[in-house]
This record gives sequence, C-alpha cells and structure tokens, in this order.
Amino acid sequence: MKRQVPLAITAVVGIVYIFQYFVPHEPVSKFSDWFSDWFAIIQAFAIWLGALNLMKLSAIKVARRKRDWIYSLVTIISFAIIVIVGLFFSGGTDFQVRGTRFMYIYDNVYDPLSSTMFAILAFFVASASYRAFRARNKEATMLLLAAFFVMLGRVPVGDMISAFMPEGLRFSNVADWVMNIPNMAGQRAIMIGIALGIMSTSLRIILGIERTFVGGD
Amino acid sequence: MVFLAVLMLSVTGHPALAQEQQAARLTDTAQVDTTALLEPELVAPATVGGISAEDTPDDAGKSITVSWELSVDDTTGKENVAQYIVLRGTSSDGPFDTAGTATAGTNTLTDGQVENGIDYFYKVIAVSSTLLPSGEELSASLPQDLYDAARASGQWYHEARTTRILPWVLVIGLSILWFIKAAKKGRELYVRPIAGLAEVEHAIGRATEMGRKIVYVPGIQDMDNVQTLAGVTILGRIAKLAAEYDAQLDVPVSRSLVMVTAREVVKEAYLSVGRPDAFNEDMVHYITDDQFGYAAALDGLFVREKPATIFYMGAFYAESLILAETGNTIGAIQIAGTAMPAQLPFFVAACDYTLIGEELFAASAYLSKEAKLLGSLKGQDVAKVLILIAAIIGVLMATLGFVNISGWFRV
Amino acid sequence: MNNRVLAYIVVAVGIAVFAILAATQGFAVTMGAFFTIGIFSFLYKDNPYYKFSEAVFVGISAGYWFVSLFWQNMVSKLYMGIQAAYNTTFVEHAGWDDRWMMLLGGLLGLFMLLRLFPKIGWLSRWSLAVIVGATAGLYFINYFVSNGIIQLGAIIAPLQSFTEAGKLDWWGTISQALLVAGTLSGVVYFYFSKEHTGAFGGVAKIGIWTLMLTFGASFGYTVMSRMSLLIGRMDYLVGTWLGLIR
Amino acid sequence: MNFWVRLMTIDRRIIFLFVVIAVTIPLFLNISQEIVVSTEVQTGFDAFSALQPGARVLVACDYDPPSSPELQPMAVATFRYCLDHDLKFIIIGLWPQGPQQANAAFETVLGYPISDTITYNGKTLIYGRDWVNLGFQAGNELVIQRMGSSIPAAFPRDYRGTPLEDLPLMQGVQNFNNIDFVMNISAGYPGVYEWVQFGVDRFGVRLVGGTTAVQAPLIYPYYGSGQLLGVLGGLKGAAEFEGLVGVSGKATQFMLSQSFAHVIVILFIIVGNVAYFVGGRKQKKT
Repeated sequence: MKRQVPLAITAVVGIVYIFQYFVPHEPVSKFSDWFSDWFAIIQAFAIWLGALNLMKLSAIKVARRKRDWIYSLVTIISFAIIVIVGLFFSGGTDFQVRGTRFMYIYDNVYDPLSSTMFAILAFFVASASYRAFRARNKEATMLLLAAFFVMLGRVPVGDMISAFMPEGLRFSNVADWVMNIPNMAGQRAIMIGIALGIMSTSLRIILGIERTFVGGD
Repeated sequence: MVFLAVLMLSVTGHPALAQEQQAARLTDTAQVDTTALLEPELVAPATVGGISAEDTPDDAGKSITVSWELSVDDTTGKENVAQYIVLRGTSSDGPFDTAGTATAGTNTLTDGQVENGIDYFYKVIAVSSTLLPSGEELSASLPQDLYDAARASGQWYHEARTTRILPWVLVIGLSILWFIKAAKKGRELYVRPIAGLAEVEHAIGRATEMGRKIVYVPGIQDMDNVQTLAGVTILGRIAKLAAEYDAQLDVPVSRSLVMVTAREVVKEAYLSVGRPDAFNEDMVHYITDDQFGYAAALDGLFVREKPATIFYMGAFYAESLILAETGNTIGAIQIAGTAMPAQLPFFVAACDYTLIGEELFAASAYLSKEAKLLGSLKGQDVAKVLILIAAIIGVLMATLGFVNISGWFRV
Repeated sequence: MNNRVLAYIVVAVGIAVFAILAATQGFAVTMGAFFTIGIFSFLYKDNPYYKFSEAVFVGISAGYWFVSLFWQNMVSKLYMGIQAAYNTTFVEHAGWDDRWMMLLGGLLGLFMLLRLFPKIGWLSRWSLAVIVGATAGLYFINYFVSNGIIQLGAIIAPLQSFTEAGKLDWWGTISQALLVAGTLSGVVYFYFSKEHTGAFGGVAKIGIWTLMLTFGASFGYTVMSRMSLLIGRMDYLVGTWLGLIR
Repeated sequence: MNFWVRLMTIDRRIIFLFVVIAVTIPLFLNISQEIVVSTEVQTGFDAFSALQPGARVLVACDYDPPSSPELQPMAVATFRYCLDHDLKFIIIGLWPQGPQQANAAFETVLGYPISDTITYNGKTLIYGRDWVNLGFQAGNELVIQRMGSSIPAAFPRDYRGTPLEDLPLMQGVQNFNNIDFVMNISAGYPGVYEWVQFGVDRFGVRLVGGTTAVQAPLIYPYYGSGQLLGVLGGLKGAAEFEGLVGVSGKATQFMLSQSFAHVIVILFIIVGNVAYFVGGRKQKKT
C-alpha cells in the first residue's frame, strides 16, 4: 500500500500521458486538461503545508528568542496582514482587480521589493564579469569574445565605434552572426542533449527504477 | 438585396456611416439600415471559388475543416473583402447559420461546433463588412450551388506523430531499456567521469570538517517540472552522503509540493544508511513561492550562516546569479546543475563546478553508481549516435541535391 | 559616543527623511522607495534595514501566493467547477460534465493535507505519484519533439546558399557548415560512454568551444537584460519618486 | 602587495558604485543615437504588418512588474500598432499580472484611463467589439493546449466576468484557427518556450515572441527553424520595434543608459583581465 501503489500509479499515469500524444481520440485527449486542473488544485492544498511550516519555524524563533527573532515576528505579521486583507477585504475572486486593498499592498510593497531584488542582478552581473570572466584558457576566451561582440553589437554605441569598418564587420552584424550561427548551434546541442536526458529520466521514473519519490515504508 | 446594400455601405471609405451602422448592429444584428440605399456605386466582392469540407484530421472529433479558394476581390490592390463568413447547415438547401468567420486572406476555418457522425453542409461567402449579418441578409446573398458536405469523427491515432515520432520513441526507449537490462545482468558499463560529480563527496566532507552547513537548493520550479524531479532525486543521493558524513543538511525550498517530496526523499536517504535519529523534518523547510522573496531569504541565510557547501540542482531563472554571487563572496564551495541555458554562464562563472544541461539528468545515475541507472545513460548515447547519423546523412543528401528529408522531422 | 546612540540617531534621521518625503511625494510611492532602498542596502553589507525588508518580503510574498492560490485554484477552479458540474448534471439534467473530474483533484489535494496526521500521511504519496507520473509522461514527449526531433529537422538543409545573383554565397555556405558542425560536435560533447581523448576528444573540444560561444552570447544578453532592470529601477527612484527627470 | 594585485581583489562595492553612476547619469542626458534594426525584429514586424485591418491579434502578456522595464515598451508599441492599423486585439495572460500590464500599456498609448468606449485619432473603439481582455488563467502551458481545442473553454469569461458569447469580437472564435496572429511578450515560464511547443508545434499559430534579453538567445533556434516568425530581444529589441512602429518610447529613451552600462561592464572585464595577466597569475587561488 505505502510503496507499491504509488509506484503503480506513477507508471500508469506516466504511460497514459505518453499515449495521449499519439491518440487524439477522447477520452485520452482530455487527460492533460484534467491533470492541469488536478495539479492546480493539489498546489492550492499543498501551500497550506508550506505556509504552516513557515509560520511554525518563525514562531519557534520568536518563542525561543533566537538570534534575529524580531525579524521572524515581522515575517509573521506581514504574512498575516496580506492574507487577512486578501481573503476578507479585497472583493473575493476579484482580489486582483485594480484598486483593491490587496493590489495596494502588491503595488507598493511587493512590487518594489521584487523589482529591486531583480535589479540587484545588474550589480552582481558587473562584479561577476569583473571577477570571474578572465581569459584563463581557450574556452574562457571564447566565452569572452562572444560576450564582447554581443554586448557592443546590441547597443547603438557599438555601431558608432565600429562605423569605420566595412558594413559586414559592424558590431551589430557581428553580433547577429554570433547569435545566428555559434549561439544557435550551441543552443541546439544543449536542447537535444536535454531532450534525451529528460527522456531517460522520465523513463526511469515511470518504470520505477528511480523510486526515491515514494519514500520508505 | 438589402444585405448587399448593407455591405456596400460598410465598405471602408465611409467610416462615419459604417460606425453608426456597426454600433447599431451591436444592439440588434437583425436590424437593417435603409440609409444604405444611398450608396449605389459600391459593389459586393466576388464570391469564393470552390469550397471543400472534410473531417479535421488527427483530432478528437466534433470538428470539420472547411477550406475555399479566395475571392478574386481578395488580392493585393483589390482589397474589397473584409472577411469570409462560413455557414453551416444540416441539408444542402438550408437553413444555414454562421459557423465562424475568417479574415481576408485566410482560406480555411475549423468548425468545432459540430457533432460526430452527422452530415453538415457548408457555404462560404465573402463580405466587405467586418460585422456579422443577420439571417435573412445571409439567405439573400447565398451562392446557390456552391457548397460541400462532411461528417466529423475522432481518430484513434495521430498520423504524422505515429509515423514520424513513435519509431524514434520506440527505438530510443527500447535501447535505454535494453542497456538497463544488460546492466542488471552485471555487464560492465563505462561512463566518462564528470568533474562536478567527482567533487561532490569532497565538498560534503569539507563541510563536515568545518562543522558548517550544506545548503541544497532544488531550483524554484514546482514538481510539475522535470528538472525539479532531477534535482530532488540528486538530493536523495546527497542526503545519503551527508548522513554518512554526519554533516548538517539544510534544504530551503520555494514550493510546498517540493517540500513534501524532498522530505520523503531525505528521510528515505537517512533511513537507508541507518541514521533515522539524525533526520529532522525541518531540514527541509518552505520559505516562499516567490522567486525573489526566496532569493532574498537565501541571501540572508548565506551571509548569516556561512554554509561551507552549496548545491544548486534544478530549474533556475534570474535568481541563479544572486545566489551564486552571494555564495561566492562567503567562500562556499558551489556545485550547480541546470538545464536552463540562460543561467549556465553565470553558474559557470560563479560556481566551482557546473553540470551542463544533460549532465544534470545524468547526475543521479552517476552518484547512485547503480548499474541499472548507468545503463539508461548508455541508452541516451545510442540515441545521440542515431541523431548524428540522421543529421549527417540528411545534410549530405540535401547538399548533394538528392532529396531534403527535413520534412520527416516535422509534425 | 557609543554605537547604540549612533544607531538611534541614524534611525531617527532616516524616519524623519522618509516622513518628509512621504508628505511631499506621497505615502504609497515613498513606501515603495523605502523597501527599494532597503533591498539595495544589502549591496553594502547585511544590515538590520535589509533584514527588515527581507522579513517583510518573505511574509508578504508567501501570503501573496497563499491568497492567489486560494482564490484562483481553490475557489475559482475547484469550488466553482464542481458547482458548474452540479448544475449541468442535476439542475439542467444535461448528464455528465467533465468538471466532475475536479473532485478527483480535490481528493488528491486532501490526501496532501493528511500529512498533518502522521498515521495516514503516507496517502499523500498517492498524490505525489500522480504528479510525478504525469510530469514524467508529459515531458518525455514534448521535449523530445520540440527540442529533439524538430531541431534535428532544422539542421537538415543544403549547406550551400546562393546570392540573388545566383552565385554561390561563400560566407553563407561557410556559416551553415559551421552551424551544422557546431551543433553535432556539441552533441558529441555530451556523449557519456567515451573519454574525451584522441580524435573523439578533438570533436568534443570543438563542441565545448561552441557551447562557450553560446554561453558568451547568453552572458552578453543577460548583461543587457539586467542593466535594463536597474535602469528601470533608477528611473523609478529618480523620476517617479523624486521627480527629478523631465 | 602590488597595484595590479590590489586591483584584482578590489572591493566589489566600488564596482557597484560605478554601475550606479553609469546608468543614472544618462537618464538626465539627451543624446539621440541611431538604432539599427536586426533581422529577427524586422521579420517579426513584417509578419505583423502583413495583417489586414480587422484581423484578430492575440496579445499574450506573460510577465509582471519586475520585468516591465524591458517588456512594457514592447506591449505599448504593439497596442499602438494595432490601434493605428485597425487590428482587433485580444489580451490574455498566463501570468497573473499580465493582463493588468497590458491594460497599463494600453493606457500609456491612449494617454488616459481605459473606458468601454474610447477614441483614438478620431476613431471610436468599443470594448468587446474592437478589443477584449480575457484576463489571467492558471495552468501554464496547458492553458495554451486547451485554447488549441477551444478558446471559450480555456477562457469562459473576460477579466470582468462577461461571458465570451456576449463579446462580439469573440463570436466565431473557437480556437487558434480564428486567430490571425499571436504576439507573446514573456519574462520566463510560462512564455515563448511554451507558446512554441504548444501553440506553434501543436496548433500552428503564427507567433512572434518578445522576451527579456536573457531569454532571447534560448529562443533563437526556434527562430532559425521557422517556429517563430520574429524575436524581440530585451530593451534593444523593444527600441528597434518602437522605431519600426514609429513611436519614441521608454526603450528608445533608455538606450543611452544601456550603452553606458554595457561599456562599463566591458571596461570591467578588460581591466579585470589586464590585472589578471599583469599581476594576477602569480597569485595562488586561496
């Protein structure tokens, strides 16, 4: 029950999904629609586990006055605020329509926070390129060259400083070439490899050879 | 003829009138505006050429595909057609109602509102207005004998897919299975070393010596992403090693389902090496589903707890560099693996070792050292050989001008 | 003057500044700016201001997803779906409705929650099994087709290309040849069954070079992307908030 | 410790400072630069401009505010073009915030808040007849797959709850066959990848993808294989598109900062490498 049944379920469901690509006839064709619903629903249930876990660990920190417990308290409070607002004071299913209290929090707290965290990348990109992109060997040099041409070719200044060169050698054209030939070749190689990797991983899982998911008894 | 008049009216070039007309239509499509009669010089577009209707191939049924030859007025320079209205009836002499519309220039439409096993009769008319005319207007302008009939049905196999894809799937699938079997029989299988994976054990040992944490990041995608599956499987192997070395493992996750699965996996690992005592559910803990909220929390965790070793295995997006750079500044050994090409350069730059694409999926097999898992890698290699051969032959034949078989690889 | 006092002063001044700006520039946008700067402060070093912003971020975002999933999946999908199905079957007597299948999803979801009760928690593995199986099945095909077969088909084309004049386009031809060679050698690089030595190693080498050029290109584009984001953020601070631009 | 070694181990905060300066200063400057249009943007635009008045364009906005610096300009230019050329557009989003980003972009074009009836260059547009916003649907790529069989099934109502059959524009729209063109603007997953795999490969939609620059290199193979008609990559792609559509929007305006930023990063790499070769290699990596 605890181990064999899940393995069986995985196998059956997996094979059915491979089938539905080749069998357009109903009901087979409907499985993927059903699964998308099921997954969405299971997610909605599962997040309760996650949220409870987060609250539990934060609460423990606060209760035991661990280091930085005060911030755990902040987490609990802000979680509580947005959940209460979102569930009870934001017009139910229309909670994301502009003007609700929920969206007010979204626009003025959530959005700035995530946008900024995202923007921090700009700095890390800079420091990473300063520190890590060294022409240590042929491989690294290749990477640098491609990056160099693409970076210059993708901004107007690139063509300004390469204006003296023949049309074909302007940075923007070199960048186009890099994108369309070596980049595409590499991307395709990676894609094909990934496709095969996924195939055998999926197969291992479906056949129950890779069975870690269902845990012990 | 009323309908023709309406058409004439709404030909672009009389926008003002057309606007009123359309506004009116919205409220009551049956209403006909007689001011139309003021526009004598305009003409309705020529009717379409031959019409053909047939059951939509390779589908679940309840759908018929109608195609027609464009009206002669629907050509560049003579844009007198706004749309084609496809009409459906259950007998050749009506009544017909609208099955759908197609904008000028298109010559096919799939009608998905039919039942299986009934004969449907289709007519197509070209009109110069962008709105739907009413019933009697249509009947007024129907081409008399220009129609075709068809019957919808579902197919039990998709032709192109079964003929072009299935053989590949079977060959590759079977070769993977064959090697797995061979491996089970104890046949020796060589796989070349992968630097990143050779280092895993050392990285874990280091953490134990330093008495610092090992942080394992299984990506930010949910269980419906195969990279996450790979990441979680690898976690199983790493947890095993961690348990053996008695290193402290910390797995912050960004999806509740991943938390649940990862717990199963880690618990299993600790049990399998006889250290259930060392297992604690909260080794695997949820932070937030949000990409950057998760990144922010991890950054904090890194700088405050200074883990000795960090693994990134799974699907990563923009947060990859935020994490890897911060991890780098605290001097942790970082081993990353992802099939997200956009993130690879930064993992390559900021981490000590990086598993590229396919290597991520091979990792669990490598780490488990189980013959049957390694066997599956051999199967992949067979597939690669097949693909290389197909590509080389294909390119040669196309280049030498025999035949271009690239069509065989489209579905 | 000890640090504690200094800290209080800093905090006080900070609050004052933001209060003034809130009054002049508006509360909402100032709150946004407050958190923006809070996150940026991490670049200097980990500090209470960042810790606070981080804590808020974690709480708010976890809550955001909690609420979204509740309304979108729990209510709109499950509850309303079942409701609609009930209508078709029992009110309009129109027979079966596919949305009944959602009940199964609901059941699997409940199994998930059973983890809270250790005794029967193992039932959640059944839900996991469905998800894992379906994911494996779906990806097995989709990736093989879109990333495998179709890309293979795309490689297959005549190497030689011609100019409008009908003469052989040398550069185009060479490029096409490089494209094919690069792709295939890249595939060779991933070959597991053989050490990268000898002629085979040579091809694999070309493969890794191609991959490196690819990574370089990605890197260049990523720099572009990330810088745009920072520009957007600066535009927000300097323009939207402080109104210094235009 | 010699100068070069010190340069190599420079505090990264100094680098951060340079970056801030490099992107902020140009915001105040006003230098116009010539923007060269790349082929993938051109072909994308050509596919767009091949559409005739009245054609139905599906604008799929799969992104949220954090990515808007790069993507919003594309959305704005897209709507601007649709309005200028009397194309009908249908807005959807696989990201919760997508449809609102779209509305915001639409309002940027109009210059005033959207209402049911709007006027643009003397034309009157009515919601439901000339454009609709079907809002967000959860389910990622599987929503696309469902749209392939039935759009009304995937999106039963628009974003304000109006049933689809009450929207004239959606009458006779059953699936992708009745959609003439799809413009996908995406920041990640789900996005162009999924639109290609499900929309193009399974249902043959005509697709142009506008993505963040990060994504662009990944989808080039799809462009090369003809699965994509065009690619707008990041702010530069957006700027080029703005140029073709004939607007001077944020993207064009930000291009200067972009140039500065790239130059400074390249300088970092050069300095870093010089330091590495002159003084660095003696250093053992500790």
